[in-house]
Amino acid sequence: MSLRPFLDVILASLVLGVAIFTITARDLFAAVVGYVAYGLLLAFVWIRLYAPDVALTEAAVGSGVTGVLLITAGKRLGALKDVAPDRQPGLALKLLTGVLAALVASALGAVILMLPDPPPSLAPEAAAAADGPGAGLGNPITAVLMSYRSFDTMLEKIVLILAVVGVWSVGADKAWGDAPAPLRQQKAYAPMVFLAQMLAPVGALIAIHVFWTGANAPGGAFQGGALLAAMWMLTMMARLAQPPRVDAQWLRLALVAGPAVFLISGLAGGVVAGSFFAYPQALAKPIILFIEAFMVLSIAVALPMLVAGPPSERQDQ
Amino acid sequence: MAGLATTTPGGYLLVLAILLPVVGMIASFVLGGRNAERVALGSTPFGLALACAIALDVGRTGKPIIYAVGGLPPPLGIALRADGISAVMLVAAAVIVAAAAFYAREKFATPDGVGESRGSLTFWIMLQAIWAALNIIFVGGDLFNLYVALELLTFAAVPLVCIDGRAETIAAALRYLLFALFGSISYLLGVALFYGAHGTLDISLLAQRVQPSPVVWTAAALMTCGLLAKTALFPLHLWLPPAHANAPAAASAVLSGLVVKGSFFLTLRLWFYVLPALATDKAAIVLGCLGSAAIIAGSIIALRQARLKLLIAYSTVAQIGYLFLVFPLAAGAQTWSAIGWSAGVMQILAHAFAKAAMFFSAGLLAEALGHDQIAKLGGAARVLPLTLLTIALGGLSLMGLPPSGGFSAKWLMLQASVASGQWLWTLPILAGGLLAAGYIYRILAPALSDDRISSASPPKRSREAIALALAAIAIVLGFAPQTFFDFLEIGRPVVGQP
Amino acid sequence: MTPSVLAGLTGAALVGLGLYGLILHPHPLRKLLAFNLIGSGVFLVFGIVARRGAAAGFRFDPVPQAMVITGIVVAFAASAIAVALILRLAAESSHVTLDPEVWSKPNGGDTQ
Amino acid sequence: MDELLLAAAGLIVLAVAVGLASILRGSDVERLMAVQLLGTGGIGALLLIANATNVPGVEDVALGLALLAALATIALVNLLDTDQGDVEA
Amino acid sequence: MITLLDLFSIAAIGVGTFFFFAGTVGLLRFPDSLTRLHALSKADNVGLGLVALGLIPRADSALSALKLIVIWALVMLSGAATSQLIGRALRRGRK
Repeated sequence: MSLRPFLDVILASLVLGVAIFTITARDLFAAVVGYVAYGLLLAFVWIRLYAPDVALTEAAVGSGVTGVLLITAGKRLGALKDVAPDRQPGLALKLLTGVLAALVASALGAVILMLPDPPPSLAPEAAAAADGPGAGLGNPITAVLMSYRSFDTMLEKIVLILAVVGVWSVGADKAWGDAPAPLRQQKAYAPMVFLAQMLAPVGALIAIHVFWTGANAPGGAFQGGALLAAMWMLTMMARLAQPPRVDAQWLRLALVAGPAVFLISGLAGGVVAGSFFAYPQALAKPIILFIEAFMVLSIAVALPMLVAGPPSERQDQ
Repeated sequence: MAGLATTTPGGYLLVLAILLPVVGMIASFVLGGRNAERVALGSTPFGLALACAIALDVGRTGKPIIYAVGGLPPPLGIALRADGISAVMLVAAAVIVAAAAFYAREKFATPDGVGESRGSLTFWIMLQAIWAALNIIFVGGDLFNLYVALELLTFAAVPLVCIDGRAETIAAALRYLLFALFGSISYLLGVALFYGAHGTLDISLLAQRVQPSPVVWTAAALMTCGLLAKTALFPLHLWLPPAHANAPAAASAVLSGLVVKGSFFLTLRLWFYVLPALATDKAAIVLGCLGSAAIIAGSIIALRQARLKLLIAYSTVAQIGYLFLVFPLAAGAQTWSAIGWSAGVMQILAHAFAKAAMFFSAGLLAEALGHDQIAKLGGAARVLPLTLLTIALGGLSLMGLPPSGGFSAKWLMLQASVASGQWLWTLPILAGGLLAAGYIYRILAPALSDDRISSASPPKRSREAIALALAAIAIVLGFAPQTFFDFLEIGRPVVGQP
Repeated sequence: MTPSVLAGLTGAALVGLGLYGLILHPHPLRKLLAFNLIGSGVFLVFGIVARRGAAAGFRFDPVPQAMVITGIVVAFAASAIAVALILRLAAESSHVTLDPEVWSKPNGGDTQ
Repeated sequence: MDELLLAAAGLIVLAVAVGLASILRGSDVERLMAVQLLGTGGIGALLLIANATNVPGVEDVALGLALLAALATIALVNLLDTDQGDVEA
Repeated sequence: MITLLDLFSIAAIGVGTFFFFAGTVGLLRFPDSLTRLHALSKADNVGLGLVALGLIPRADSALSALKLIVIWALVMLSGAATSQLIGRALRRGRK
């Protein structure tokens, strides 16, 4: 008899339990803690689905960076406890919404149970193409992201730049060009500084490793970039670094480096390899790694800038 | 069906049409300051030329243009496809974006004395991003790729709503964002189910594979629901009026004229391209009913608005309603479905041009008079005759009076409903026309009165001319020849011969 | 019950749970949290689709997994824009609410 | 052997679950401990599960989790600091 | 066939699991936050260390084994620092 079903049931109930806690928590702080814990727990579920790449992404972005984003937002709102809600929902509304949500969930659950058997899959195609355009990439997910569906990936990086502009655009007119507000206003505690000093270099090393192995093993540009971003945010929270000015030329260049290199090589593919976003067979792997290296840079810069928020006028004490 | 996924000779044009605004956006961001404006303005003629080249190619070959990105055909790769309606929409988007760009030069020029300003940089980048997203939506052949494009569209549109930073515009933008995100996630869930059911997300492959099953129906319902929230179909329209009315005029024109059409376009793709093989009558009737409700409710609320821009925004809610009549009127493969199809596309185009013209004019009025209260428009026609002429022409098309694109659209809709025996749809069509006449009259009547008002700053002639030109296009569409309607049929799947 | 079915049902439950929070919480930051729960539920559905698609020596279908990675990034970008708007709204006005009644004052958006 | 590893993982997850249930109901600072508990216990269980079910590359996921748990804790400590006037406009 | 190394793994992981349990019992039974923090950080760090140690013989490569040690070191390091921060927050009287 296998223990797996028990383990899965415990995991699923733990995830759902923490999710319920997050939704029903009285105050914002508790909800955010619950959400961070929830994100870490989801990584387990993804491991059980044989998806370590997703597990790492979910942990880094879904839990880590999104968690810091929400925490920073809560801090800036100065609202550890919820701002007095204008209107608490009444019991009737709660019940009605509950019924609606339950209906949606059970309908969706039923549909999921009805997914066809045998399931359709592109795994055979991906396997057959493994020595084609994804040549030399042992990690099929990297092959999908960087070769078969590279158009999606390129657009997703454009989305990130656009989000950065969108976030900056919410700032005040007279603050334009300045830096976003620091992630921590007052002096950091010694243990915090110590931790950031120790962890950041090690973390950066791990991030680069994750990017590098991503060609053949779980990992890749996005996960590496996200970990690097996390380390930069760590140093900002310990006040070892400050967010850069939004009109800094290096910042703009770093933000667009990934998509720009992607675009240029995509266009070059039209000339050299016969199709836009195609790679010459023999050079596919080095070109992909080259593009990915710039994407790591862009992601590592974009995520912290999205967390840091719009430029704000200097108010250093 | 091997031909579905192989690149056709003109295919590279599709990639270029998408990448031009993407490159422009990146360049604007890096170069910053006044260069952002230069890049955006400079790229519009090229974009327009590309769109026209695509339309010519589609018209010449009579077949859709296809491009398999990376040389990898679906299901593993992503395909781009431009058929008749894609080509028409590409051209319309290029014209309106170009018009908005030249119209906006005055307001969004980087002010003297600063290297870069928040509003200007945001506007020029977002305008190009909207253009890029729309072009992907019009030619995208993969449902997940289209999801990314939808998100790109949302993230570009939301900051435009609150570009002036007043609290109520921020609230409007936030509400818009939440509706749009709900729409995206609902769409994405549908995408997951489609993949789970049929193992591909390519539109033409799916069309061959779909079988009626609870999974497919749920997926279609989820995607439709998400797209309706983004298209602001009644009763999911609540976000639209404050968002469109509070944005600067150049942005409102793009938002109302084009952005909501993006998600509507995908609804068309879903029902007519992915699911034509399914019996979709009931779903079509539901969509038609929602559309009818939108026509009536939107028009009545528009009648009661005190502000010009809000009135125009509620008129958008009503005119979106007309679009959804296309689902019952173009269903199936009867002779009348082609008429219904033409009517739907004509309504998209006529509304896009007329509404953009009206928002431009409303912006000129507000700048000249310092307010946009309808009650205080008395005598505006003396001060701004061209602008009022533009509103009148745009209004003509919205009401559906001949000769105009709006008239053609509504006339064809009436024909299709009578020919198909679904004569009940004629009621909302006609009622909507009468109500539109009412709210347009509410603007024109005081404006044409004898009151004397003075204008603080008369607008530039060139900006009035841009608005007038768009209104004129809305009118000229009414003279579209049969070849134009034949063009719209290119690549439309017909039941039984996908 | 296989792990993929269980994960799928968990995903469905998360969507329902998030929907509940999205509708009921008045605070936009809490709405955003709920929205992220829905998002992860949807990603789990992709996850089970990928897991079910194990074939040809792969223990999963790589295509949906890659889509989840793209989706997570896009969802984060959405959260960041929403947070920026919420914070600006809080700075500009006393009420952090989307309640339309508060914002639809007559002449509320008069152009100045 | 794999089953033994899974059993150990199950027990650890159970211990974490019970611990979470207890401290999530506590004060704000205790809730911080929840993240720490999940960080350590979670990584342990993750390594065991992955080893037993042959998922490659999980060490990297665990490394990432270790970094992120630290990041999350610092961010939350930061958030709790508002009582010293560390509020931004 | 159970080898000596397997026995070592089983023993280390078993004791590690025990420590995780001890930590949780401490969380449940100890009277105040500071002592609970104490129980949590000590027991968990030892628990994870032993689990990692037990998995080393089963690692695919030397690099994997090294990573297991690095994971433990990272958790210890951040545990030590964050415990201090949490303790400080506790002392400053936020309940």
